[in-house]
Amino acid sequence: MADAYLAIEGLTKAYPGVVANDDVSFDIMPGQVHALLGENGAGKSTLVKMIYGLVKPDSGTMRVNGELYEPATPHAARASGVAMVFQHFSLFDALDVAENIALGMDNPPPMRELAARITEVSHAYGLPLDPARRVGDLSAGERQRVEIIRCLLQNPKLLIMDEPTSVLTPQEVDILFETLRKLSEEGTAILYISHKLDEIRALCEEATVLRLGKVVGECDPREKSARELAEMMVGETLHTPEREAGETGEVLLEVTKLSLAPANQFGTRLKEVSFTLRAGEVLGIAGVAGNGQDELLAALSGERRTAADAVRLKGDGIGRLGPNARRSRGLLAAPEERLGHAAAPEMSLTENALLTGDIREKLSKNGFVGWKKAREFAARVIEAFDVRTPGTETAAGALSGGNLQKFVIGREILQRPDVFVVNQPTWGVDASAAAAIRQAILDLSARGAGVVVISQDLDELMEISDNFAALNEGTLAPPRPAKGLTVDEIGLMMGGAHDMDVAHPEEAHV
Amino acid sequence: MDSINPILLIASLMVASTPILLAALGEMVVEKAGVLNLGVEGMMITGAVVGFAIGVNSGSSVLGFACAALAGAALSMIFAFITQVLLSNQVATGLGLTLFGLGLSSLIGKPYVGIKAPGFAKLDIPLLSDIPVLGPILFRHDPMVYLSLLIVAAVWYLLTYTRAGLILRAVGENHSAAHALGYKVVRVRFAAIAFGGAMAGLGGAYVSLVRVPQWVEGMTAGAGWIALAIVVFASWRPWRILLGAYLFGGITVLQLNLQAAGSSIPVEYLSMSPYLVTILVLVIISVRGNHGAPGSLGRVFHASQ
Amino acid sequence: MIRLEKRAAPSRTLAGLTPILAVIATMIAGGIMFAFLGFQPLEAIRTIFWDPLFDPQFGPYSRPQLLVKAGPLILIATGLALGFKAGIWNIGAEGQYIMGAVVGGGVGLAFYPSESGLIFPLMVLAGALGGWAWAMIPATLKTVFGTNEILVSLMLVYVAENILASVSSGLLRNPDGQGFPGSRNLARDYPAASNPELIANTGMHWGVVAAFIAVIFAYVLMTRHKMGFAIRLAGDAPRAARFAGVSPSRLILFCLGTAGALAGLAGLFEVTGPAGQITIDFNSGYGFTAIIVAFLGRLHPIGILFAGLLMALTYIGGELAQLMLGMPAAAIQLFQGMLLFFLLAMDVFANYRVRIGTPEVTT
Amino acid sequence: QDDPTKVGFIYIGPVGDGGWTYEHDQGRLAVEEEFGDAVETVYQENVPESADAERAITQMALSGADLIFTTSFGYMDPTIAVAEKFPDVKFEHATGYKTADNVGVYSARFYEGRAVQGTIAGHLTESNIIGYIGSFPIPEVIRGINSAYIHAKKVNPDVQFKIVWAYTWFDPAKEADAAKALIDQGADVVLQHTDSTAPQAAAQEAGGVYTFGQASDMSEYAPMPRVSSIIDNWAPYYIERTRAVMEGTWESDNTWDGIGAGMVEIGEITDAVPAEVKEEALALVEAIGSGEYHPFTGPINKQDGTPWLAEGETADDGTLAGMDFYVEGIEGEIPN
Ligand SMILES: Nc1ncnc2c1ncn2[C@@H]1O[C@H](COP(=O)(O)OP(=O)(O)OP(=O)(O)O)[C@@H](O)[C@H]1O
Ligand SMILES: Nc1ncnc2c1ncn2[C@@H]1O[C@H](COP(=O)(O)OP(=O)(O)OP(=O)(O)O)[C@@H](O)[C@H]1O
Ligand SMILES: [Mg+2]
Ligand SMILES: [Mg+2]
Repeated sequence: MADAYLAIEGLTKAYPGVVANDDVSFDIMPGQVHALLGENGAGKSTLVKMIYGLVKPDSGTMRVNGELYEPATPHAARASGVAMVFQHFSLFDALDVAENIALGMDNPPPMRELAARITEVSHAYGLPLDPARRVGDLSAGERQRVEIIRCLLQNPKLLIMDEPTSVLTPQEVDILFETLRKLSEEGTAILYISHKLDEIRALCEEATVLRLGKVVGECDPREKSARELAEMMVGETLHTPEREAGETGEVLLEVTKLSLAPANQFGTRLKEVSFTLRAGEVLGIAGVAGNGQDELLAALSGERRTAADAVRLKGDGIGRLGPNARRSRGLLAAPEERLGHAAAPEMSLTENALLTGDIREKLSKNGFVGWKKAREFAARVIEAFDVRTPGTETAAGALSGGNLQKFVIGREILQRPDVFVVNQPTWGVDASAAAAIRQAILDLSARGAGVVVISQDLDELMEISDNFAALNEGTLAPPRPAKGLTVDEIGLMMGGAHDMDVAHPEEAHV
Repeated sequence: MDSINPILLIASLMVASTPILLAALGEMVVEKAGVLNLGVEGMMITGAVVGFAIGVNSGSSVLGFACAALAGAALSMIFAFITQVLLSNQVATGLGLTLFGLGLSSLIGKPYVGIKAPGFAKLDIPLLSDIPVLGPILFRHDPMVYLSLLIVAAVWYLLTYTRAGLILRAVGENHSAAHALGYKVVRVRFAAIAFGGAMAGLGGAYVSLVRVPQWVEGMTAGAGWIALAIVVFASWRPWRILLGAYLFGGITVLQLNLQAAGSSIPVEYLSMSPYLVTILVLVIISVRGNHGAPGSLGRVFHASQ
Repeated sequence: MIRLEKRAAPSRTLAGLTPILAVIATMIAGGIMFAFLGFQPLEAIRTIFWDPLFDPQFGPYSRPQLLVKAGPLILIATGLALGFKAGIWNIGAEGQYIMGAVVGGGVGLAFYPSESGLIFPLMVLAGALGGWAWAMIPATLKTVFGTNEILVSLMLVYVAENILASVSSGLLRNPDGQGFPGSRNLARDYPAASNPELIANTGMHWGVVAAFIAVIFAYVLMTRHKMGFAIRLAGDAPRAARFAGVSPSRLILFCLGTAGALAGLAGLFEVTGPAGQITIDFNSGYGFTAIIVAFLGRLHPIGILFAGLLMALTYIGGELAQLMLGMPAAAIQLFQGMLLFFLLAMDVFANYRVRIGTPEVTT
Repeated sequence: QDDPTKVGFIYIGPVGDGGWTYEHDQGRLAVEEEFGDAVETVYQENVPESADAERAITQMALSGADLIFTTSFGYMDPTIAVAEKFPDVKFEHATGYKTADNVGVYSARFYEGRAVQGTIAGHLTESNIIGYIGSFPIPEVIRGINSAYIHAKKVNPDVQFKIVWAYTWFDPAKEADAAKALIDQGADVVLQHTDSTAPQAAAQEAGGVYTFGQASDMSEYAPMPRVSSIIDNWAPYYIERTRAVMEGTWESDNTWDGIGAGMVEIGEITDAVPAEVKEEALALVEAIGSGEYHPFTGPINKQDGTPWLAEGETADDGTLAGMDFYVEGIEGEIPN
């Protein structure tokens, strides 16, 4: 097709032991919103990094408007009109918004002028930003805006977005989509990566599906169901988690007026959080990242101490106890950050099994570690949760994100918790792995445990929770039964659109 | 106890502080770029010997200073190569650099022992230097004292207001993000490390050409370590570096003046006071919350391709 | 194009091999340097690495001296490595070493001229306590205020040196010493306080015994004990350590305290044995050299054992090179610096794969 | 036997320190010059006064040295220990007091030179403030302070001493700071008992301040600020003892020589000193050298006013060797 904005032809990139992109070809038209779909590790990020000049292809060509396009650096890519919002933030906490944006531009105007333009453009697109604020102090949604405005200021011809919505409220997603549609009307092509298939269906007019680095299909996502799309990605039939509506039992966990100062200068303060959790109940806590989720998990896991009675487990005040004392009483947790928090990257899976399994699995005696027992425990987790790894002595950092997540969740669930608190159980995990993890959570609650699931993925929460609450700037809205809640109601519980205006297309002239 | 003349005290503390001021400024820029180079002492002493040798041979202190800066920068490139290209541990490599610099300098310095340094004229600005009080404090120093103050201002301006400074800070704050945006992390760091080396070299040369002035083995006597302490103490801010260096130099000079003035405080306490005060200030700063350390400080950066 | 690819886990074979490669590379580079300085390279290398061990004239004396020199280095480095593993940077071991000697020696001198057999054990205890207490200053400041331990421990070295100068010309000065600074000679003139050679001509004294015990203790701690696991965990992922229930404060107190106590012990054994007395500069920089030994030994107890011996060899060989070849002390210092550089540079091979060219496509 | 006699030296500092170790090394070179191929000298520098000292001395003995000079006080016990193991090797220990059959000691009466300095300083000072940089509060240094003070006071009753303890023998930066502090405090003459030339440079920069070379001549700062110096001249002693070993006549002794024997030399008194002062100083050198005058001759009281030496009485070597008090008139306390 001669009129494609970007034509990709036979692009290949190999990493040791894996071909991340294998002879990938497709076109993006001007003004087209093009989805890139695929399981974790399918090669989506690698592909867009090549387009953005961060990774050099081994072979294959790219053409922009028919001209050969071989960006050596992101600068070159930006010069050709390509802009990118990264899967992981590329922001600098200690710098202010204007400085962060200036860093993403090749010829930024003087700071004062830039600040004015940031204010102007961000309002025009309904994503208001104060250029003088330190990025570390912003909420996740606001940080996302910084990345987007950084791209918009460059008048891109192609905007790449690698999983941009995982940290936004539904209202924020709406505003973002509004913005993207408007851009597309103005002729900007958009390459959009997301695991949220409903979003893809709502937004995109064309989708390219990758599996194991190869293009396995193209379609118009508006014409497919989410399930069909997922099955294209996975190449097999999907299993939906099942749950039997069981009876909930006695109160296991009682949180009363839990307040907590932020751990660091960029943290969020918890304000009088209260809820109860019963045996057999799954409590879903929704909220955009950065609204106190990390703090709530830390206060429940015992990493942060509180007043003794702020957290009561089976009637006992445990607010002053540390993580291991809580584990021995049956309260287990799995934090959001897999590498570096839930697991130590350079350590083997055996050592990572010991990390939380020591107490309940009795892996040590008189302070001395029983490595054989630890290895056996790790092997059981790997077996039970289908963790794909060469063995128990593999370093955690060598596992793919999804496999490590299965290991981390499995490690806790196999310890038969009475109460299980988990933050973002399936963040960035592909559909089949996510289904397995959700099923495990449901099975756990069916066996009479109480589970607190903190997540940004509303579909997930709707699917598995009995009760539903939302965390917004450290305050928890009172839990309500999940059944019958609409997405709009939930969005409002989560803090709505966080002072954003809906874009007014006629005003937006960048 | 006789009185201590504050004017003379300030004037002499400015001279006593200049070597650590220069070295600390350089190290601050290095750390702002996210690199912890503990080899300051080794680079200073190398600067001291090279500056002295060139100064003696050419008769020009200015040339001596220039070559000292080059020598410090050259030595720092060993560190840069091992830590940035071969990705080694920065703490250990920095310590190795100090060891290496001490050995190297005494080898180079053998023929220069006992030789007098070439002169280095003071500015002594005619009318201004006669102003009472301010004259001796502000207008009767050698050019390096003024240059060091100028560099403080320049570093501050550069880091705060220029694009180069912004990129440097970005690299030190979050090297992965800087890399993702297309900045050459390793290249920026090489430049910062070279600047740090040059400044340490200048500081060393100031000791051998102005402050002492002669060449003797090991003559920097721990000044490099003090410079490192001052960077933390200053929370990575240029003007506070100036304050820290002058404070440390001031206490060093003051304790000797107190001794000379016959103070009744025991000598041992006086002579350990600069270190005790440094610890005290470090504690006070950390109580207030020790913010300002660059996010990527001391971490290995490896861009996987 | 040459690229580095991070290995999922460091290669154990290479981690073991690189020190040997580093020594060889240092010999080559050092040889070139020696040639530059006008020495016969092979002769210089032989004098440094061979003569202390096998020369008929020096060997019998130097071999045991290796232990004497390596003992304190190993003892201190073993303690330091615990902290370094956990990301706790105590670079003030020199001060802890001095304070161990001063406190331990001081306790002994207070009982002079007692002949009780309890004196020496008491001194050992006091020495460990002295070093421990000195290390507790940065540890406490770090846990309570979050003060940077690198700088505090370093500043305390200077303070300890001042204290040493003060007590050796004051409080602990030998009353029969004609007013010169320096304590009584504990090794020669005070048998109850002396730390003699245990087996004649082996260089083995209590300090060396302590060093070996420390190595074994550290090895077991790091590989078998939960505390060792906590240390490694905190070094690899501090947040994961907190999640695992490791208290950072306890870890800081433990690591700094242990390192301080071991350094204090080293100081005590040194002033009661090889050095003999507390003098203004009995501390010949062992505390700093031990940092290098710790890294040369890759922070592993067994590695430190070998690194300590290797470092001792270059010191003693260096002294012989000075004596026999007239090589300046500075050349040896440069040589040791090179050794560390080469080892660090070679680390890259253990942690990364070096690839040349673009990777081939495998499916 | 044709083997050259091997003479070894153990140094505390680098031979490049320009002071104490440097002068000992000059002595070594003088030995080489004197005997040519008949001797071989070896040295080891930067030997700490710790366990390393004993090893360095032992290795030197093992390498076949016939005579070993250990040139710092802290080598005393190690020297004795090694000497026990090598009865056929002769040892000479500088500034100590322990001897054995094969261990002799030697030291210099620097206080004789200090008397000359004190005399010149007393005349030269206009502010009547004389600064003194002390290294460590040990008898040798205290002797020097007392000797200088007594003679300065003799020619200038208003003179006052300001003393700074540097706690180092050799740290140029610290010495420079100490000199500057003294000058800031009004001293126009600075005496030093530390070994670097940093104080000379500081005085030169300040202008109008007089100094004296220490350990070596420091003549590069003549004629001003350095107006004279005390030079350690070990060469004659080293040559003599080496010859004794070569001829087989060496015996353990306890040498404490001063100006008379040439071990302490007074460096040239420059023209910055008025002629009559120079004459008076030279006369003092002559009187001390010939033995007709002892710098510590009574009446002298201790600092607290108690009598020490009666009229005409001279100090005995025992008291001098362990001197730990100031004489009357000096202000301040000796740090313990
Ligand atoms: N910088 C790197 N160097 C070497 N290997 C890497 C690097 N980054 C990622 N990998 C490899 O990529 C794999 C995991 O990558 P990543 O964390 O992006 O997960 P993923 O491919 O997205 O999988 P998942 O679906 O499980 O999230 C691991 O096998 C890891 O070895
Ligand atoms: N730097 C790297 N070194 C080695 N292998 C890598 C590297 N980066 C990615 N890979 C591998 O390439 C494959 C594709 O990774 P990529 O990050 O492109 O996946 P993705 O589709 O973006 O996954 P996700 O949905 O989790 O973001 C993965 O299997 C990963 O193991
Ligand atoms: Mg992923
Ligand atoms: Mg991706």
